[in-house]
Amino acid sequence: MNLNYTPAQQAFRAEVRDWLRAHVPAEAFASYDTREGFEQHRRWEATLAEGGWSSVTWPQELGGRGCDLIDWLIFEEEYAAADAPMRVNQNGILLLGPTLMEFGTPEQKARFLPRMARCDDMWAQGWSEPNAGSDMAAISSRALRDGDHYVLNGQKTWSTRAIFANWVFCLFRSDPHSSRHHGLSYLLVPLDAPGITIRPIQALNGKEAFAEIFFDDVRVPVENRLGDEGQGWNVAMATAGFERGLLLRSPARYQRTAQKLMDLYRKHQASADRDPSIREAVLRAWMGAEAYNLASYHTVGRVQRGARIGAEASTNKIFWSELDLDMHETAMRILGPRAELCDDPEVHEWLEGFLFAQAGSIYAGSNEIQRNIIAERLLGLPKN
Amino acid sequence: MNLNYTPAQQAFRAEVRDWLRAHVPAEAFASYDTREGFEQHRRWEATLAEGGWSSVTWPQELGGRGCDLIDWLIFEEEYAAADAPMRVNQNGILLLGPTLMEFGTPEQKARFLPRMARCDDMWAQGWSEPNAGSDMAAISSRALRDGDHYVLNGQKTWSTRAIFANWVFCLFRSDPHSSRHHGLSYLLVPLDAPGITIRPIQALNGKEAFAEIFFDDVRVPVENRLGDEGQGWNVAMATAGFERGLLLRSPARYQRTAQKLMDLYRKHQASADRDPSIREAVLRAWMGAEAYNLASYHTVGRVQRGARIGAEASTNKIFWSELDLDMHETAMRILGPRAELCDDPEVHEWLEGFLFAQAGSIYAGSNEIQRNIIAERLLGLPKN
Amino acid sequence: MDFTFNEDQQALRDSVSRFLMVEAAPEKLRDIWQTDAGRSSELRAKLAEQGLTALSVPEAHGGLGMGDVDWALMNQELGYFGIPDSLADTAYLATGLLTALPEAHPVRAAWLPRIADGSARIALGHPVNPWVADAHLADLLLLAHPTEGGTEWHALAPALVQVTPCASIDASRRLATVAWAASDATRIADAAHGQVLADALLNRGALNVSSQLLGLAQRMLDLTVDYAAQRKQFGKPIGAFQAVKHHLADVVTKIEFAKPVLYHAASALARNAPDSAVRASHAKLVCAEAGWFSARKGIQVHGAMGYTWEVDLQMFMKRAWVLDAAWGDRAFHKQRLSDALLNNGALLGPGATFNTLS
Amino acid sequence: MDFTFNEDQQALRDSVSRFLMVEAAPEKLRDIWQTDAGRSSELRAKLAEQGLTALSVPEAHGGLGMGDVDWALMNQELGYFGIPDSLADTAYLATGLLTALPEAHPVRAAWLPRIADGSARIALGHPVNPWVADAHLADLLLLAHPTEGGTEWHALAPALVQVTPCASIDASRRLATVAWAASDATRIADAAHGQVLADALLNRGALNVSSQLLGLAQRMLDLTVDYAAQRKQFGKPIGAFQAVKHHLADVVTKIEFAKPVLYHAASALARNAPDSAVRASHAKLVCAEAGWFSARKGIQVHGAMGYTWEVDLQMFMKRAWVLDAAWGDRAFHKQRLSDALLNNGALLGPGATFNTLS
Repeated sequence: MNLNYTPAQQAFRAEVRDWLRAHVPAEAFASYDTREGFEQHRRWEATLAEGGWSSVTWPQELGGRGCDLIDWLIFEEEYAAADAPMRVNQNGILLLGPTLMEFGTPEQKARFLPRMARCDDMWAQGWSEPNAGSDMAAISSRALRDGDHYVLNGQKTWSTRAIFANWVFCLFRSDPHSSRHHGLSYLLVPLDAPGITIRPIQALNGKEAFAEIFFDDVRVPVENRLGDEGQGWNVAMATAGFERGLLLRSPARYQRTAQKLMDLYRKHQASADRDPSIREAVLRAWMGAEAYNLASYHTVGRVQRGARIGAEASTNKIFWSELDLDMHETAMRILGPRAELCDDPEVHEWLEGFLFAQAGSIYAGSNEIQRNIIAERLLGLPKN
Repeated sequence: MNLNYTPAQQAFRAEVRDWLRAHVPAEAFASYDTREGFEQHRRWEATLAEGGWSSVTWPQELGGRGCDLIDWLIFEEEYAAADAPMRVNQNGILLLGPTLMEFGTPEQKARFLPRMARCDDMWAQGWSEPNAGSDMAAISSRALRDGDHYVLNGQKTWSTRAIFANWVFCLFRSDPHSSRHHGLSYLLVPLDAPGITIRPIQALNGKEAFAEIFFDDVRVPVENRLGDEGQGWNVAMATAGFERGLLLRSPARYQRTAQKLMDLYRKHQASADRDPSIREAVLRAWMGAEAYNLASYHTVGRVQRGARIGAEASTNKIFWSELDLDMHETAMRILGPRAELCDDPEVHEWLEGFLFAQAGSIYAGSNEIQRNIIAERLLGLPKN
Repeated sequence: MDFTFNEDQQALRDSVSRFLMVEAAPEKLRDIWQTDAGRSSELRAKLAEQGLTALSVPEAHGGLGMGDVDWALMNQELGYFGIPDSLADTAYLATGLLTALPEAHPVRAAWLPRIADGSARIALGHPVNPWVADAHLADLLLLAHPTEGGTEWHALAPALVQVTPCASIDASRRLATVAWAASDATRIADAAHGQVLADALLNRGALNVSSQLLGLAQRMLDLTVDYAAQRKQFGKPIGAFQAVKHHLADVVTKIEFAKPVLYHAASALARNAPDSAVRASHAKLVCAEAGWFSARKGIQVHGAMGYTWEVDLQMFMKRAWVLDAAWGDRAFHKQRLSDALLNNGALLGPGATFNTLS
Repeated sequence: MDFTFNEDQQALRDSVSRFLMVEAAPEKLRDIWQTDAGRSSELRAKLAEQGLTALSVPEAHGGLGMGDVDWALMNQELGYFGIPDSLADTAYLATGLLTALPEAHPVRAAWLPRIADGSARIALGHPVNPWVADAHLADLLLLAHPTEGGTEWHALAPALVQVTPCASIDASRRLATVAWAASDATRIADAAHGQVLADALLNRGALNVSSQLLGLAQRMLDLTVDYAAQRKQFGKPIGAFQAVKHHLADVVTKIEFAKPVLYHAASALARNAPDSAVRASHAKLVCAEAGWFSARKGIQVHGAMGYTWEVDLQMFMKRAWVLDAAWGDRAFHKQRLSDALLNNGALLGPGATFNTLS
């Protein structure tokens, strides 16, 4: 155990900080769930890519910096401290990217990864279906092999920002006689392919944050399949646990929220202290964010020593989603009767965050599913 | 809605208060889980019976006062406010008594009820078995008919204070070919019958609060059966819900605890306020106890207008058991490092109450079972 | 001592419920809320026809003369069906304020009949709220004017005020800040009497939203139970999973133990009992918690569907979130409760609930 | 930057665990705890043989020279196996205090070797605790003497003190109040230096029980998982019911997110970092919560069995309950945390954890 950053790590931090100071836009962007805001965010991603910051853990030859995970944590800390914009291509960079690196052919890597790093392509995820949510193995969208193509039919849903993306990675049932997690294939599909219809879904905040994607005899070439035919589930799962457990939600983001919450509390302390649970909640916010950060450093250290992350990823998911909800609820309480006023400048960000936090315990595997996983895989309790 | 007590109710309250003031012992008794303490409590029950207070809702001819449920609430309020001793024959008076009144033959009523009201008999309950806890329908102790007797074999457990009682009411499987809640019979068994062995169970506090009862060819006459043969489940359930929902835990008891908790908080406020969650918890204690009291008055009113209590009894069980636990945990927090000192006079009662509160979410149907009942019976959610 | 509702009260509630089930279906509300005004004069007219605007107007002025306890039931229905603020603000809160003016007061005499017949909308500006609800369509505004000696009340015609809207996350809300000038001509209650009115209005406002919050909690529960019974995953309805059952059972318990607290507080207010304020705060806290909790469990059980605009849950969820802090946020009510309990031992202990020991 | 343990540390922990599994089985502990003294010199000798008493004694005095971070691991094992206070109090806390005396100090030189070889039990009287643990068998008592200028420390032989036992709900505890007189002859640290010692001891004491609480939380979880896997109701193991699964999954999460907080606090203490106190308080709060929560879920899943003396759960549960308030109760640590966070912005925000921004 050595809790000092090396000189190289300190230098890296300084480099990140300097670059961000010079480049982070002074004005907040519009919501990335609007066309205008999405474009702003996409341009910011391109700026990041030009600076070489879009995917710091990727190998240099693919547009990254080959950073280790400690550097990744440092980058995220500086990024959050600088209040830099939210990232809009994380589905590509965090989920598809590493999967491509592990399972992709050389041609696939060359074709997709550099464009992804530069944000030339924006990726949507296509796993959920109307009847395959928590029970993802119930996927029924089909990919029938027709020579050197697959013909896709079916429907995907909850595809984040799909109306703005140009590619989607999906699981399809390629063996029509299969069931559950067998016989699925992992396919990369251009969203402008004939036969695709995208229908936006309005989220709580009224914005079109998600979409349904309908596939009607969509043809994609076999070379768009990632991994072997029928092995899609394993391909999807191989990285899902690790990503979900570690990279999906960097701790710095929660530390930043906790810090802002403490600021908000101090600003309104006299009125907030009329409710003793607020002070308690503010302390818990700090404790939770610190704990999540420490757990991440601990996990990163173990991974760098060769450990694999298993079902612990599920404790992570529960922890950050509940922390996020608790912090935003606390902010609402501090803001009191003003909390509903969406155009109030002090309120706006908290209110949007509060709405977004509602979904945290649902997406990326509901917290009920995560608790099942912990009980069955970590504790060995019987499935039924 | 009329929230004034009638002159008669006010007079009744004054009568209760005066009698208690004259009779409640000045010195606290020993624990009723000790031989000495049990005797003290039994004598107190006899004193209550002499005063006509042992079972105020029972008909006068059976030793009660024929009080309605509002009077019962008033009696309980005065009883709790006077810090009168805990009741040790409630299994008889609250559970078996009303069941006897509903299902007993005239002979059974005459034989058992007056003795119960006078505390000549102390009753234990014998429903749980080692493999029939939450799943009570898994009862396997058998009562085989042999002419005008039943021959009992098997084992009951978690029988509260059975080592001090002289009778037990039990469910036995009288039809050996039956399963689940069919084929059970409700039997009244003297604990000095040949073939009975009672083995005490030490509780958390080291006291022998429970016992196992072993039946080895115990013979009881058929006239000790309550209700029809094979109908024991219905007999047991008919009153269980109502009792559990209303009479088992009178709200006054929790109001008294909340009041004492507020006193404790005020006494130690300077140190307690270092932890903001304590003040919050003290407010919640008062709110919870008041809510439970109001809910009881509301339910009593509905019952007096002819309503039957159904699965709402389960919300009651959850509410008082969690309230009790929360209040005692809060007291522990206020007492801080002294909370572990069992002989400290300020600590003793809170610590014993804290231990007892641990069991509240388990006995009388675990809170998990209660939540299932609410979801399935009140909300109509599917069983499986 | 009878802490129940009589059959008439229950029958009235049932009939209002049946009426709103048809007339205030979510798809109708969505249409209304999307208009600029956010209100439908047609729906208001139907509500008036049902007598809802006349409920607590004194009989002498054409009303039904009902009181706080009846409103505790009725408002649960308004909450359940998501009826916007203007109705209860006018027919319950403003009516309460006007009725407390001297009988001969011209404003009282002029407006109570118009409330009863449904032809007036009245907006209220109370210091506990940083905004005024439904000021934009108000025919009359009753506005508090805090002074050193207490809170005066003034009645203003719309022409005398300047209304600046502020957007709420809840699409049913039409909030605004109101600029206006107090004058002798507009004053309807001086500081001394006005403070009494302000205090009563605050408690009534708190109960008003408390009962709506309970109705909202119940609505979200019902929507969620329906969803859980229909939505299948892993080969069975998700409502068959114990985790879902227990989420929803906990919502039931929260609602069931908030109800009697609300009824008792309403009765205390109606009787002008000395503990009205603390009882109102208790009711507001538990009803707000029931609403908030039902929202949380509702969206969790709805899964991603609950996060959409399309599913009705969001309409009621947002209303539950915002009413949580209306007419005194949790901090306000906790402080009142805390002060009362620490200073008034008569509120504590067995027998204290109905004040027999005080 | 490497926030992990090395293989040696893990191997040592594993070997201690294997040793205690045999030597500190619950039935043995029950026998020991039921004796008057509550301690077994035989078990102590075995622990010393394993090197546990020598862990943090400097190598110059026959010890292994380990520190707070190692103890954060080791103490989890002591907690897991319910080893009474005397061992860690002597080998960790008293050792830390004595080691901080000037090297030439005769008490330091006399007692460190005896701690290392297992022949001494040392009891500690710190102002944060209203009692002294294991005073009755102590060969030496190190007692704080608060003065206006700070906290002096005194070393007393058993003959110089009067020990009055006080019973704890936890049968492993032997607590007492200790009457004694401070004199020049007994003083080992004056007020100025002594205050530094007292502050460090408080943080170390808090970490000492924090890590034991984590071990206890894990033990109760393990016992409960075993029970849930074996106990059948409704035709299947109760551990197959989702409600039970989710209870226990939540325990896992609490434990897993308390561990790194503990390790970080131990490292801060070892480095004498300026934020040692706030980190220790953070650790104490989350470890106490993990212990308390594991106890609650443990007894709930054990059902009535968990309420019995016979089932081992109670041994660990009571220890978790009482250590919750030892070496600073939650109020104490929350206050420290709160003061620090409100006054020291450097503790807040991304990058602050390892103090790079300060």
